[in-house]
Amino acid sequence: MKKILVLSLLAVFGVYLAEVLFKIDFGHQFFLNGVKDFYLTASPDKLKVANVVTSIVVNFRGFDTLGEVTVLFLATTAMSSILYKGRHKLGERAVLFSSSRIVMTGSKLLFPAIILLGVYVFVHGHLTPGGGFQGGVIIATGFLLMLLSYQDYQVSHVVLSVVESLAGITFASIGLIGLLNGGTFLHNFLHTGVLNNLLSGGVIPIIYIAVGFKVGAELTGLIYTALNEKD
Amino acid sequence: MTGAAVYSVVQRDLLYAVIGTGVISLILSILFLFLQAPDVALTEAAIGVALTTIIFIITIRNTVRYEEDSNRHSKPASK
Amino acid sequence: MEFKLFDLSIVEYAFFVTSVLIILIGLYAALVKKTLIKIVIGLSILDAGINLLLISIGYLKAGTAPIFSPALVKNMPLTLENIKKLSEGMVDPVPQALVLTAIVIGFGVTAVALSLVIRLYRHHHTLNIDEIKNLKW
Amino acid sequence: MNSILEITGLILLLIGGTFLFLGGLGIFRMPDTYNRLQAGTKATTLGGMSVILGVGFLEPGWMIKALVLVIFIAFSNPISSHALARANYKRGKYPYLKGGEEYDKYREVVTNQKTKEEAQ
Amino acid sequence: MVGSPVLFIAIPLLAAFLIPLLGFVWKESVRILPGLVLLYLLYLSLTLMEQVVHTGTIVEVIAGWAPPWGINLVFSPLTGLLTTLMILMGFIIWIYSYRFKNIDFQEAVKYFILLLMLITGSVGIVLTGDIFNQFVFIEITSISAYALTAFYKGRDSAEASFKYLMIGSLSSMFLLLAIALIYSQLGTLNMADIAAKAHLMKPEFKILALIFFITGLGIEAEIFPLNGWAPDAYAQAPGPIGAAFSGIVVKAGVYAMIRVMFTLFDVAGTHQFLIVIGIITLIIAEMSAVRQEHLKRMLAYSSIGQMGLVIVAFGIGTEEGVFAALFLMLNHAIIKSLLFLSGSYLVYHSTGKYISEVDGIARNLPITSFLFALGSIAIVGMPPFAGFWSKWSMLTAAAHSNLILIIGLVLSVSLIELVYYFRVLNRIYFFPKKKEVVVKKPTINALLAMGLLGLLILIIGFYPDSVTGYLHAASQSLLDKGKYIHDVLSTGQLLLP
Repeated sequence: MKKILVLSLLAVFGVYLAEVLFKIDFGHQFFLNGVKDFYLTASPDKLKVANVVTSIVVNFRGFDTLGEVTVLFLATTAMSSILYKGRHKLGERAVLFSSSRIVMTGSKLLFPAIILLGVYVFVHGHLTPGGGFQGGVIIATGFLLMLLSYQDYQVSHVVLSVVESLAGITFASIGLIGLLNGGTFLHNFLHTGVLNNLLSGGVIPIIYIAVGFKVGAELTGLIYTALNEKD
Repeated sequence: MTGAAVYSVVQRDLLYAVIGTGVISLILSILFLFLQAPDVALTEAAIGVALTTIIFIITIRNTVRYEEDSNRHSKPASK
Repeated sequence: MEFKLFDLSIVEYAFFVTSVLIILIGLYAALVKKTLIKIVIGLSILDAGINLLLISIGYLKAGTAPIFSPALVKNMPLTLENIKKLSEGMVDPVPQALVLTAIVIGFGVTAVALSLVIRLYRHHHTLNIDEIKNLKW
Repeated sequence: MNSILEITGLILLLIGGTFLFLGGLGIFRMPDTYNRLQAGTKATTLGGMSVILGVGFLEPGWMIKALVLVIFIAFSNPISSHALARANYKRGKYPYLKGGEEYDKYREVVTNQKTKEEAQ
Repeated sequence: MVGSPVLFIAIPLLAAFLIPLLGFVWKESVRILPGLVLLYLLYLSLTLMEQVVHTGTIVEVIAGWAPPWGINLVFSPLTGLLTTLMILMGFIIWIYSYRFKNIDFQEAVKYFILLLMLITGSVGIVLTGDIFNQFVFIEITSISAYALTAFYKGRDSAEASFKYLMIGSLSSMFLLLAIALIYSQLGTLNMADIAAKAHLMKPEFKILALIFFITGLGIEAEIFPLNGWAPDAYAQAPGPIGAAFSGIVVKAGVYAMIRVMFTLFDVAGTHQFLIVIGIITLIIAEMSAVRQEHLKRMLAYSSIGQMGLVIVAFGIGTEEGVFAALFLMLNHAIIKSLLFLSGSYLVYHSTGKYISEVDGIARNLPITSFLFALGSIAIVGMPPFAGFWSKWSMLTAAAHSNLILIIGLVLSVSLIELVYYFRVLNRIYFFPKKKEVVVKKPTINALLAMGLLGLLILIIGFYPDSVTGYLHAASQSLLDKGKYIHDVLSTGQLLLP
């Protein structure tokens, strides 16, 4: 009964939504003077950042990114708060059987490569696709590989939270320095350099590197908390 | 993609359903690439395919695997 | 290359239709299903549908990715006119930035939801929503 | 169009495509997990490598990245399929014999080895 | 220059990132730092508020790009008033929970980070001038709210929290859909820009986006069909968090909804819609409140009912109506927080939190009971206290708009509130004490927090003029849509590097 009700409601909702969406001419710009033209010209012209998405994420709408990093930070905090079991330490990691030597050796060899790839992705965030979030996630998957293949692999909780806090403080204080320096929060106070150079874009690469470290540490902590959740 | 979505909703084995959501994310990231959004495709591939699936699998590991199992009351404590 | 197929209007709207379908499937799973993990799966499917919708709103036919890569700006001086000319052929970067944020936020919410699921299972030893009814639903 | 690099690249792409297709067919047609893994790993390792190398030849600027990717595939693909096969074995699924029943040859070998060691 | 509105977001974030680091050095700092931050922000908001009332709205630009392109924060009399209120409530809740039960160090770190972020997120919802940024802040607020609801392990808190999370994340999806629709039509995300261009939208898009916004924001604002989460979350969360929900989060939700309805779109019939939905919320919530056996659930339903009253007052639409609504919000935040804080001490050791367990508790907890009684009398609207003035202004507003129905409704609702609050007071003061009920004496800081709230009630009750000036400025700034658009869009030139 409830199913039929929900299904019919959903059908009405879907048809209405689709009908409204069909009024959008797919593949054509619908509005006349939106904000995107400004972003597309100002990013290479003023900020000297090749990847416009990066310049939107970090500079034009950098405040969103600050919020987003906070959301991840909160998710980690919330997860460890919800699963917190008291004064004793974390439980055992859930394993069916230990990994073979081939997997162990292989992941040991691959681990530095994955970390390097992650660092590459977030260092080149302003030039190529990718950036802090993607690089951070890649680093976290590297740690995930190690955690899955080595049963007794430990990630130091202290180091993780120190990295996380320092990266967050870097982001927020770059914003505050901008406030002192140029009058607005997150002001781009460094020289912007030349388009498509590694050292271009002023503070944008610095912020993205901080975001990369922060996201990597947070996601690693999140996976670590979840993996050790066996009572 | 719609097929994968239906599959992961209908499937009673939760592990398979989670793999279904991973497939959704994979197809989604390919679609993002077609729609000229490489940044988003990269993020979706990393977060949607790898991390979300892993977190779901860890949860299933800590709870039950089959949807039918959830009706059984006699299941002993997981300790 | 021009495919004849793409002149049909229904194929053009395939992205919208897919995203609406996926939103509906996700809503259905979140509202009707009784297993907690299924509900969370439904939420993440819903998230995927909305992300696809946002990106396809920003798509420009025959547009390029919004990146001024070295190959693209190779033989041009970077004057304002050149940049404007290049940028006309680019897809809208704003929805991409929004979706980037939305994906990460969705992941955070999913992680919190799943940790709540683990807590609930530890408490009740079941995932069925009908049996977790200490409070009035 | 007819420089030697491009021709090499195109040939490599062709080889890669063929092997990838064969690998996909193998996954579809083989009877059990081990055979499928075998098809899926060996064929796609070679196929993926040659596709990436072919792209590297076509666009010489990407050659270094392509080589790195080839090394990465050479590491990760066998390891992951090994892990899959091992997990499958530990779950108690054994390879099929010709008649269709499962038979655990590996355990026989291991026990033989153990008895030999004990005999010595 | 005293400071800029962006500090309201930046400093708490900095502090939240700093707390885990400081915890390694000096454990007590984890508890102290949030209070210092909130105290500083309280000072800042009071000074900025004084400035804004005299010189006009401050628009803070972020990253040096003027409003249609960059994100901006708007500190108008309205948003400033709400910010001040939220930070004040946050500070009092911090005082209350400074020595919060016997939680150990690890839990204290998480609790204070989450509390600080709850306040920051709500302040961000109010201050920001950009819809997507508002969405991000709503997510920050809700994730901290989920975690804080599930903070106690012993109760059914995980269930309440999961319920809240389900409804909350569905609502945020609707918000995202609304943002997508608006962006597809106007190509902008700035609120003032949207408001200026809203006539360019096709009507179907406008209506659908408005529906999505109402569904999305109605969750936080506790509107009628969407408030199923509220009683459970209030009842299961720790006491101060219940106060924070009703004093801070709900206010932010109501603000966001009113901003969307009053400024972004002007679709005909929104005022009538607000009145109708507010009345339904009000009646159902008050009826449920009478039937409740649990003290906290009763307070939660009463809180929902009050929000219904606020929405009705906004729906009147005149300046007097908005003034009454803001006054109601202010009073409700202060009084309901006092009720939650003192009420959680009244039922401190009981597991069920039943009303019947407070029998004769006044002999053991004289001060707490007195403060609870003060809050009850004030919220019902007895003449010399704070609640009276807000209800009075609402009645005059309704009378001037010839809405006789609303006058009758408000009076009858006050009667219902009188019934259920006096039922509790009767039990507290005149029933014999049950033997088995153990009482817990409130700690010094809790008493301090509750005393501050009681003092505020008395001050507003006897000198309502101390706040009405600000409230008038705030209600004018909400209704003057053209000035808002002008203030935001005319902010300076592009500040380029």
